Amino acid sequence: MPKHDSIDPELVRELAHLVTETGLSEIEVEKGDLRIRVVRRIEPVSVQVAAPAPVMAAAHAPMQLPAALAPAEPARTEPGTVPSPMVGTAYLRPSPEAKAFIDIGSRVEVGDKLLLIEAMKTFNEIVAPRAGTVTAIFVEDGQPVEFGEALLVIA
Amino acid sequence: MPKHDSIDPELVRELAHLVTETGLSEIEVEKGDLRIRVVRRIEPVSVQVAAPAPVMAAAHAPMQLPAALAPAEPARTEPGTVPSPMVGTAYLRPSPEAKAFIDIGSRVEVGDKLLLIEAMKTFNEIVAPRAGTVTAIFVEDGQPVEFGEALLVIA
Amino acid sequence: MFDKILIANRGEIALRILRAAKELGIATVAVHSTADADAMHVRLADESVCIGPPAARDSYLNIPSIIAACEITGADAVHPGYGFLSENARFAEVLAHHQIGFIGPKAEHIRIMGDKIEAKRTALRLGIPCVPGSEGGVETGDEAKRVAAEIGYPVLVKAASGGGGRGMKVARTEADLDQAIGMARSEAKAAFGDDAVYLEKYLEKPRHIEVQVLGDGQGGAVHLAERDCSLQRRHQKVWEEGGSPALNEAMRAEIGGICANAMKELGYLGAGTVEFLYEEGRFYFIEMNTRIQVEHPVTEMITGIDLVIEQIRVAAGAPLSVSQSDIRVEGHAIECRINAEDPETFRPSPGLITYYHPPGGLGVRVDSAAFQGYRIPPNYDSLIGKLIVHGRTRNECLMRLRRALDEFVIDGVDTTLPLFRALVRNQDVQNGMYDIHWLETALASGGLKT
Amino acid sequence: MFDKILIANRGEIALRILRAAKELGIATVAVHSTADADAMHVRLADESVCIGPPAARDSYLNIPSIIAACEITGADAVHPGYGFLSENARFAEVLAHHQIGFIGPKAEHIRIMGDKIEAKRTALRLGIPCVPGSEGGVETGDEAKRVAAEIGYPVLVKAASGGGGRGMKVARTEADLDQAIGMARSEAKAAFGDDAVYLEKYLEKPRHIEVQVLGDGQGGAVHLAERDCSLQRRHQKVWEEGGSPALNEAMRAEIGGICANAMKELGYLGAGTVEFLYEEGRFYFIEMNTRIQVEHPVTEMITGIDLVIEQIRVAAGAPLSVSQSDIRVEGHAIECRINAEDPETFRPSPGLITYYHPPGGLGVRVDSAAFQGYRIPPNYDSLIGKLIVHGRTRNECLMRLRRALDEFVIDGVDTTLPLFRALVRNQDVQNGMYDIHWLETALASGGLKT
Repeated sequence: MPKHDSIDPELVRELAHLVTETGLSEIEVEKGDLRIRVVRRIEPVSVQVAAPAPVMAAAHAPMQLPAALAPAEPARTEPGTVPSPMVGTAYLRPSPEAKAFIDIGSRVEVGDKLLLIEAMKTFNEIVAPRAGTVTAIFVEDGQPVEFGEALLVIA
Repeated sequence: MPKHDSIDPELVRELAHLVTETGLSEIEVEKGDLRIRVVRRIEPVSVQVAAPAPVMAAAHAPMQLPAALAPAEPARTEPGTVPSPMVGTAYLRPSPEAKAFIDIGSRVEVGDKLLLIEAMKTFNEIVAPRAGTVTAIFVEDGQPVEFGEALLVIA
Repeated sequence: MFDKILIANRGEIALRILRAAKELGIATVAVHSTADADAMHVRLADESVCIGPPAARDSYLNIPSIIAACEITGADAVHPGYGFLSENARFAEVLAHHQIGFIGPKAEHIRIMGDKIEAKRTALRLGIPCVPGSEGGVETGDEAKRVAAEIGYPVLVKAASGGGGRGMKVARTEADLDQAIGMARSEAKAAFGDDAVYLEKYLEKPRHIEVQVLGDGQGGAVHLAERDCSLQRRHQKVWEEGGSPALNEAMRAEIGGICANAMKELGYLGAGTVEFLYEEGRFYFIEMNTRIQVEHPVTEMITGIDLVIEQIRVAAGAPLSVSQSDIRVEGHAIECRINAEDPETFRPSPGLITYYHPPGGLGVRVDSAAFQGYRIPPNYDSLIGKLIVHGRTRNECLMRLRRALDEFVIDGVDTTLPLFRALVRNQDVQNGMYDIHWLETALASGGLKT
Repeated sequence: MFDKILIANRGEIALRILRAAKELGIATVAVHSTADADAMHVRLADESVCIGPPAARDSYLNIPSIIAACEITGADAVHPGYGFLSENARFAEVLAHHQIGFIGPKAEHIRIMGDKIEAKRTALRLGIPCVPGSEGGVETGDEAKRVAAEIGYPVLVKAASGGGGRGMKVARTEADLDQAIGMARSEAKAAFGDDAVYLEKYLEKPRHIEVQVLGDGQGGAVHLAERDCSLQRRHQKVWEEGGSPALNEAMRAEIGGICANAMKELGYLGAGTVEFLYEEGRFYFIEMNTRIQVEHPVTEMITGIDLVIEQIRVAAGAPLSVSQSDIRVEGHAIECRINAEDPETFRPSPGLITYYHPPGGLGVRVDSAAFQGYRIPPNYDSLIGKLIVHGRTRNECLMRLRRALDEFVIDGVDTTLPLFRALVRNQDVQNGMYDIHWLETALASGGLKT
């Protein structure tokens, strides 16, 4: 009887390397009830994800242009993600000595302060758009953030 | 019982190279319960319309470049086609008043004269490479021909 | 010199600025809206920052966001390109307040040239020729005749409170003048409740000729000859060339000298363009643009001078790297603005570029942020590239432009390439015989069927 | 002027010639092998004719086929490009016999310069400096010392019947001379059965510098300054620039003047290149190429003169369009030969180009027949494009080249782009401190890891 562990990861790995080695975009094999499909998206072009919020690009090496022409990576989009409404520097606490507004596991209500974003010497309060529990915080204290960058998740 | 290792990676690799070598975008093979599909996404180039035979290009309109960048079409390849072995001007008869060497329906033996091709004031005899019946003549008397251009068909 | 420049723009000019910065060894920061995340200059920049959603007011026009992007990246100067914040004096001031360099003119000069009345007053003071007129209103018929005789017929009678063409009449001879004034007065009275009128010289078939200037804000200023931008559609330049087919060496030197001297006197800093209408040997000031212009490559091709590099240098406090005598006009250059538009209806055609192949070879330059696989967003203007061609003579330039246009392939969207292929083959264009109305007329008459 | 030019070549030079013909308004015929049916110049030509199978001897070198293609298309002139039939005197004669113009030199000059001994004899007669030597063999040790003192140490002792480096010894001082002659004689005797030796000046670290000339065959001839092509690998030029970092204005004018005068005296017709080794302020003639060269764009960029257009004009009987005083060297240009090869092993990499995006902007020229979707055939050389960059100074040119190389994208095949990205960042290259051995040494030492 077919068991899932009868799928040999080595075969999948081999196919995966093959798809890259040969410059293909897709390989599919089927044998009996076993079916393996490996896909590599190559064309910079064909994948037009709706306006991803690119994380700040770390200094592109000048020679990596071909790679640079690949599409920017899609932003984190877990449900409950709170994106940054502005560019600036994120702060997790009201002052260096104070404790953080929130921690992972914090229960927040709509309007609760989550963090501050400083831009042009002004500290802007970012408040909870929904009630729930903070399950992830993506930024560190003092970290620069872009518009649309995922700050945290309220689940 | 089907075993996954009955999928031969070498066969997949061969197909993968085939898809690239042939300029195709997809090959799918199926044999019994084995099915292999390899896909190469080529993009703009992917529209490989079978273009017209590169018979001498009649003055390209300068603005039709996008179309001009489509791949040149394969030459006529009916079985029995006799291609021109040289560039020159084809003549169907030995002299302007004489009758043609062959007509459609003519029965020819190997070595029979089919037509003349003039190049550099020299008339080169083109003879039948095989025996059979002339079923098509693609050139007219006095017509310029390219290397490889289909002259006629001996079926 | 600056260490890191933030490019507060998008499209081909953002790439243009990036190239100049790279050639100076200066690090670059690309700021962009979410619609431009995949843009070429974003990919080529050392760093990039997403500053807002597609709407320009929330991204490319959002001063706080751009300042914040400077702060988080440590950029020490901003190049605003053209459009957007490039002629916003307040932006220049905010940057100064944050100790960030603005690669553009002094705020006061942006402000002066942004105000039509102040600009004309300044131009007159600096000796730049303006459209002659009655200065104030004309009261009597005799006064009108005297003024009209001074400025020369035809004259335009304009309502002092006017606008939108109402209360405007042309008098071609002195015999027409009384009637024209009467009609203008009644129309003005009816429309604006004020029958005051004034006179101005009327230009029937002017060319648009503009002089490129460059100043170091320290009293150094040069001109880099002129560009002829008469081929326009709805006040949008379509085809620009330099030198103008209408000018000779002496005229070029004269108007150029006037502009360079004016900029010296003004203490102008950076690149600028003094725009004129030109008719029958005379120049009439329209306005001055205090920024780099779309058509600046025309000037670069005939002078060999990289205007964006010069902008950066003088903004950093360096004196001009060239003096007037160093600047030699060599040959002729033409620029075609290639828009993603239907070449006949001019309907914008955003979307995916499925094939892109620019022309190459001697004397051919392409400034474009387009590439195969680029999706032109629908949120901004439709300029996707500029083809600039240089030749030793205008004729060589035209022949080269023709062959370059025939090599250019952009598939997937409509472009204005076919319009340029028709223009380069047009007799009037070949003869340089056109004015600012020529293109609209030719298009309306169907004479440029692509 | 010609009405229709047949382009008897392929690849980037075929496209280059096509561009020149189009700019002159001359119709074009592309001839091609079956392997090149999809080539860009074939698609852009007014007419095309397939002349044979991939093997060059059956197509691009097949004179009867090319003449037949002229006959059936009515072409009245042939441009041979470089390589293939470009320096084949018989081809020029066959064309003349068929009343078809040959866009190249007179057959006699091709023949003279194709024969090494005849070429050197002619060069000497025309006053072009050659490698000094003993003319004939040296018999005695005293004679050798006298000759060596005349030409200066180090000297090379060469077997009269020699070849392949055997029977060749270097004497660095007079003290070494006897021993060097002795060893050379024994080696020569053993290898060729002839112990006759002669002396020649030995160049240890020469540069390869060549002078571009242009003649109208009517006594008019000019030089267009020099190119430095010292960066070579296996005698293949890799990077060419003009002017040479080793020459100054006076040296340029002097060697250029010598070449131009020689061409005047010879009555040379068309474009040509006089190649020299250069060491310590002196030039030594190597050979003359009687055709357009791969690296001709370097000269076009610094002079603004279209060499292929000039070739066509003078072949059609026109006098030169420029005199020596019209030719001004402006700025600096560098060409990189981009080959479809592994940038470290130089193994050819034919195949499908899956993405192609050339750089653009001011001062950047790309001469390439490549495009996305082009399949590089395995039958010919691996040159797929040339990137030529111009700047007002060598430094501006280097910075521009660096940014242009970083923008260039060719995917699907290996290319030598990474090698150039390493070269433009190399200190010796930046300083212009290199000779003809530099690149091989740098590659061998791993100092150019891409």
